[in-house]
Amino acid sequence: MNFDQEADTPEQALFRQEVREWLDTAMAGRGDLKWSTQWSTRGNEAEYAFRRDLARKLGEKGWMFPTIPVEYGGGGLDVDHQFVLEGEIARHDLSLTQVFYTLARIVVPVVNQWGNEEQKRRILPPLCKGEVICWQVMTEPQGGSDLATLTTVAKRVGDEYIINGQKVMVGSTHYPDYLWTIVNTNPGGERHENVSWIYVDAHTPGVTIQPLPMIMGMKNIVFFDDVHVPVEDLVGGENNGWRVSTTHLELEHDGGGSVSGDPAVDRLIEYCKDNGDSMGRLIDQPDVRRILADAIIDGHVLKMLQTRNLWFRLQRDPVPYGGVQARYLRRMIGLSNSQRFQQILGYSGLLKDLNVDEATDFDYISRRGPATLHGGGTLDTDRLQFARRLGLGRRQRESAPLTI
Amino acid sequence: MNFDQEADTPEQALFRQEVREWLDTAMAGRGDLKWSTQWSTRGNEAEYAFRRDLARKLGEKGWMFPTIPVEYGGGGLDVDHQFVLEGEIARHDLSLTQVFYTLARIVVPVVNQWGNEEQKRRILPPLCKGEVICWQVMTEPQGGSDLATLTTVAKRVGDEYIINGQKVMVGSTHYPDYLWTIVNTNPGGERHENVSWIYVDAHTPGVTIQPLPMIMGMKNIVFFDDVHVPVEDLVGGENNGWRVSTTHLELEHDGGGSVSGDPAVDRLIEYCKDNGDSMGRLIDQPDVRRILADAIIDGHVLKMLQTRNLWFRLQRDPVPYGGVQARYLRRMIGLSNSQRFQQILGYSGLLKDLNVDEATDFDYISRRGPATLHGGGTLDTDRLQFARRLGLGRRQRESAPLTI
Amino acid sequence: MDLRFSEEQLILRDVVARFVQQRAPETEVPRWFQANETFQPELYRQAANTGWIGMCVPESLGGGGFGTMDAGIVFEQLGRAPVPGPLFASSILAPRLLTQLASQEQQSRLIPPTCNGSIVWAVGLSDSPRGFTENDIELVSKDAGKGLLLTGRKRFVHDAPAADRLLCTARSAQGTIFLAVDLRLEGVRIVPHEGFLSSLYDVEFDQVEVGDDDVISRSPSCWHDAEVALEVTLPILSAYKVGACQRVFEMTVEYTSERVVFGQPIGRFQRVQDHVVELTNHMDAARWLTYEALWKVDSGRTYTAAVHEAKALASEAYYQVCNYANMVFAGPGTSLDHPLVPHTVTSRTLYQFLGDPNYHKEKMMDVLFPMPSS
Amino acid sequence: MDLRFSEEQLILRDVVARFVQQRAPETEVPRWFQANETFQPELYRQAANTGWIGMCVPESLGGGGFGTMDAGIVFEQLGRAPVPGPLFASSILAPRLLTQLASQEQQSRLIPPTCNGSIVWAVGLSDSPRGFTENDIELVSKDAGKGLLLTGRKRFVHDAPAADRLLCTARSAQGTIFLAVDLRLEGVRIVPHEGFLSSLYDVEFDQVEVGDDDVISRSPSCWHDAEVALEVTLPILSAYKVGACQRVFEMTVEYTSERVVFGQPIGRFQRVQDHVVELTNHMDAARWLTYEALWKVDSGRTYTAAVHEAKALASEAYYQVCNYANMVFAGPGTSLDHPLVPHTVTSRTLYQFLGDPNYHKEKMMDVLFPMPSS
Repeated sequence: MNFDQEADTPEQALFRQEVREWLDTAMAGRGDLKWSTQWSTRGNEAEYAFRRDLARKLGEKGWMFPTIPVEYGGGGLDVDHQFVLEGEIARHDLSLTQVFYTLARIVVPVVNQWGNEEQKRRILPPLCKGEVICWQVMTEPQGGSDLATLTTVAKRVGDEYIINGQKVMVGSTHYPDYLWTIVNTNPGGERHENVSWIYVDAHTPGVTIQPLPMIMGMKNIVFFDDVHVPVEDLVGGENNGWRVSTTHLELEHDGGGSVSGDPAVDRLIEYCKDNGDSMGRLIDQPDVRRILADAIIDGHVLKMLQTRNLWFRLQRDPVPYGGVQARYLRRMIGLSNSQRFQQILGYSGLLKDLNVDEATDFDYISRRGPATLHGGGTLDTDRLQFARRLGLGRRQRESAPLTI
Repeated sequence: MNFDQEADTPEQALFRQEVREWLDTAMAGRGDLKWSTQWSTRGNEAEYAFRRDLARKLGEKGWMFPTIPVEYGGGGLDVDHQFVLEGEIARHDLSLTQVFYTLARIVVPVVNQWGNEEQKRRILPPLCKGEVICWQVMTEPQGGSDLATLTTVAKRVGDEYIINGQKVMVGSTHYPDYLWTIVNTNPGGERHENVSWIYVDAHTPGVTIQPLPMIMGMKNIVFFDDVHVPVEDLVGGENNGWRVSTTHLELEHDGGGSVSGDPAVDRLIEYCKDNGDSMGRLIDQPDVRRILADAIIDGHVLKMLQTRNLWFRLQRDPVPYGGVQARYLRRMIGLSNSQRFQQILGYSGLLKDLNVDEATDFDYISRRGPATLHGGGTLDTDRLQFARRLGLGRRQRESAPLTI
Repeated sequence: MDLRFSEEQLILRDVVARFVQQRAPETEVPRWFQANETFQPELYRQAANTGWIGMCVPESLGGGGFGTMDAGIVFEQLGRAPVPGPLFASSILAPRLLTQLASQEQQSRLIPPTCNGSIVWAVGLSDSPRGFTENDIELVSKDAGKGLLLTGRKRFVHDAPAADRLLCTARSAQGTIFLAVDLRLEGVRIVPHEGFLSSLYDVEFDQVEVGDDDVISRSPSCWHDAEVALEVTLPILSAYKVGACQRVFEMTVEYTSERVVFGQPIGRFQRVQDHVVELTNHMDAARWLTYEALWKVDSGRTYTAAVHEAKALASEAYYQVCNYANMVFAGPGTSLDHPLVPHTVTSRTLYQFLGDPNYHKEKMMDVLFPMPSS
Repeated sequence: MDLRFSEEQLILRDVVARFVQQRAPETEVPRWFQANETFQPELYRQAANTGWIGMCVPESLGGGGFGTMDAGIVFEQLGRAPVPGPLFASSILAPRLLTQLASQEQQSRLIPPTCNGSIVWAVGLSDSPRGFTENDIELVSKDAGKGLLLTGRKRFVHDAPAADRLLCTARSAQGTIFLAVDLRLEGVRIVPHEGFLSSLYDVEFDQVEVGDDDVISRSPSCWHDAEVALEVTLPILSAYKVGACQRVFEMTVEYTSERVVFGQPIGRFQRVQDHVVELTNHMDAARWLTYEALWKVDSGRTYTAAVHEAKALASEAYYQVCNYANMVFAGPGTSLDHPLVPHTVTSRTLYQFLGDPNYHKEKMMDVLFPMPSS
């Protein structure tokens, strides 16, 4: 075994040097991004502008989606390059596939796998190059964890689908160029055999977006009222959407893996070194050390399991339950950490204001606890999926779909 | 509200004085019993002899089952007396209904409720007077949590039932006089409509008892090979056993309530006051205090909820989910405490030997953690029952059967 | 033993319950929290008219002369909404501290108008974000002519903009003192905190002059005396949290029957059941230890360990009850117009108020097993 | 990066796995534990013959010259049974301490016979039941003529009756010393502990005379040196626990498919699934942090924080994995002839061995964030 992420082949070493230098230049002066995870719904416009610009620059070099063929907007590189890129951007506490908040990280591999040649050439390049924002638009009010009960209907009329329905709790503060959505294309059909994925221009008449404030930040409701979409934008075949979903959900359920850690814990450590009270520096107080130790260990575990997921995925040998395990742990650790951070910081752990105790982003940790218990399924469906992948009570364990 | 257990009516006060004096005499010199909970399977014969004797004396006065009519061997007293008796014996860290290990605590109320007059007059007195040991004999190897899948069959032939089958994980080191068992009286019948309770003389030919060592101590396997039992010993009606079970299970699932606490935590506190290491007395060490606080609070909560259960039961207004809540918490706290005790005591928390660190009984706390996760159902069935009593996802919440 | 409320207490409970339903309906409360309008003057006035402000104050000082258990009953119902604002500070906390620390003259001057609602209080004791300690007080008081000059800040003061006066600590050359400062004085600035919290403020003092008559105590033991005085208020605050847990429990149980997924009410799923089971256990633990602590105070029992225990448990319960409810409600429960959100936010904010669970557990242990040095 | 074992390591793993299946089958191991026959001399002899005793010892001293990761692979497989007895003490612990503390002469005299299996070791360092501390050593050594006189006891020594020699600490006038005492000397008494534990003993010394050549170290820093020397052994012990977790995981998953209740394999019930989910998470956390720690040792990285972290996590994981397995197996899993029982007992016993999880977390924090005073 070798846990050294930088144990490079000569070719990788050269590439790493190139990437590192490029990133050092691109990220110069933006050390503050280090502490700014999960900012997507927080509306920091200056930061957003920087990130979009960074994404465009990365996309131009083919580094946003290194293994996607050049003709689809990717880098045409191999997994060795991808691994280097993942590691190098993680050094800046960013994640390659979520440089800015767009669902391209999921949509690109799915379209690459299930789209036809025309769709790949048309849809993928702007996504790969970071030029457009795409929202994932799945959840319906009655649906929740039960994705298959779709009531948003796309009716085929001539060369178009006409979409009517409503999706909730989607997107962020930054409005989309495209909507990647799943619809019912055969209301009378069998469950799981009546759904399809469709890539909708968000500016099509009939699309209305209404803000929906939630504790983790701004989400939205998307209404479809007689939205006409060309049939060419249906991806993966009519009524074949449930099979397409396996690729989609594997990626949404953290099956992609990553080598980035949780900068929030690092931030907490820095804070505890720099701040104190009448009992001394926080970092020297026994109860702080005890609670912090658990946060550090959990963070280390999560990072290791996510790294494992990434590495084995790139070997095309994914850990069957790896993605959903990481996702479940990420949420449970998020919930634990929201309390741990408060136990260590007290009231300051609830604060947002940059000028108060320099505790920026800590309130987000606190919000994130309850706020990440849903989204793409609940804790309960995570564990359901986990059990299927372990094969509990079944003849056969469900395998992980290849996503690369 | 009044939480004072000794806020007596004048009549209660007189009775309390009588009971207290009687118990002080009966318990004289046996302060050691205070630390000796859950001893039933441990084979301390001197202690067992004392307890049996105490039970006979209590039974003679009608104090083992105070509210059972005198003609059935009880005290013919009312719930006010029972409450006094519960409280007084709890002062010695014993529990009225389990002075010695017999399932009379469950069997007596069930027979009192479901038995006919003849059965009550015959079966109850020796149980109420502590003269006989009765084991509860329910679990079958294939059954586990699924009690209704009984394969022990009682076939009626003339005036007798002939029983064949096997029960596991029952009893203790002290062999029984009677077996209180549930059998299948109609193998072809509908599930839940084919079972019956029967009170079997343990010395009947065909009954074989084989020891089954388990981590919490000695349990047994009971084999029934053509055991002939008179039809008069079937209690509650043929094939009516599932309804009888509601009363039985309510009591087995801690629905009875009690006012006794967990002497093990008191014992731990004493130990921490009296012992130490190079860091000082255990009780003065911050990590010990932190862990101990949680054990104390959990113990207090459990005691309060059990007291609540007892008090409302005696008011004939039982808390629907109260019994199973106490039982579930008792088990989960037992599991937590097994680790807490070890965290505080280290290796000493695993020891049995009286002469080593005077840590008698601590190994039992440690065994009890995993060992009490089953027996009369698992944690999982506890929570199932809890949910039914809360009415989750149902039109109607299941009510608690009256047990007094 | 009697584990039921008395007839009078049941009537009191029902009156408050109706008040809460009418004046703080679940359709409205989330909006108050979103708009940061957590002080509702009209609701406060009505509560004062009904006699709930200063209800535990002796009748001779304009109060209701109610028992601690009665106050617990009232606050349990208020917690259901949760009714936000300075009711606890004005009704319970300030009168209690004043009757323990202030002079007779000050009590006569300040307490009756508190009870009739014409003085609304905020309270600022410890300035530590994380502890409840005397050593971290940030407000500094200097002698100046006939009065005092205040500089610095009181931190994490609940509902400060709603208050007329701030009952607070300051550091002086002689040690900790207690003051009752008029918040409309020049140099006082109220700065809101933003975050995942409800109605928290810093109160900044820039060379604020106050008169000697606003000094509530200069006693060398005043911090300690205040700590002791606070003890009886803790289970009332715990009762508020118990009521909150109860309401979250009810809405969650209801949802498990209404909400259908995969063709079944979600209450049929074992995982959903388990969330509710743990929620219920936290609620009942907090409930019964709180009731017992209230009873201990009223019945003259030794209560110090019990009130700290109840406070620790109720704070933890409210926090975890909201977590489990969030697991059941998932997405919808995090939409800002959902009635769970005010509870989730309040459970976090009150987790710290007057000391967090770890602080109160330590206090409990210090009472039960004093350290050799203390 | 490469998260797979090498070809050679896979072969080593399979050889040990076969050995464990044949020599410590699950049908036998529970009986060993019941009968307290946790030392299996024949199994030990075979392990020695195969070269696993002292496998990390340099070849010049009769060892195998294997890496730490290799030792982890061997012990991971041994943990599956779990193979009990003094393999870890003799194979890893004693040689490691001797190579760090003992003189060249002592090393040449003691280590080669250890590697070929003719000296079996027990190790007794701290005598505290709950800590891993130098200050609680109970064995007292006094100078006597040409040697030492030992009085007192070494506490909680694993597998003492199986051993020929005890590598242990004692208190002397000059401070802590390390000894290698022949356990067959007159005055030595081995006293078994009874309880929920496996193979624990006190070794009592009544005026036992030992020669100077049995003194391994009198260095004033010997305790500290030993602590440092122990670091590389911790992830090997952790690997043993990881293997144990893996086997418990496998038997539990298998049982969820075989066992039918209410007409279904229990693995279809959400509650049963959740027990296995948590079990798996504990196992994988322990596994990957252990592998990383082993790699850090072998690859010359800074490893101190990592080995303490892995030890804390693996001990906790083994404990909790057994708890979750008990929830799934319920009654049958507590019958003394069930293969889960040796694991449950071992998880408790090893929880303490060389320091419990809280101790190792503190050590980790002390390395990462040294206290100002230290």
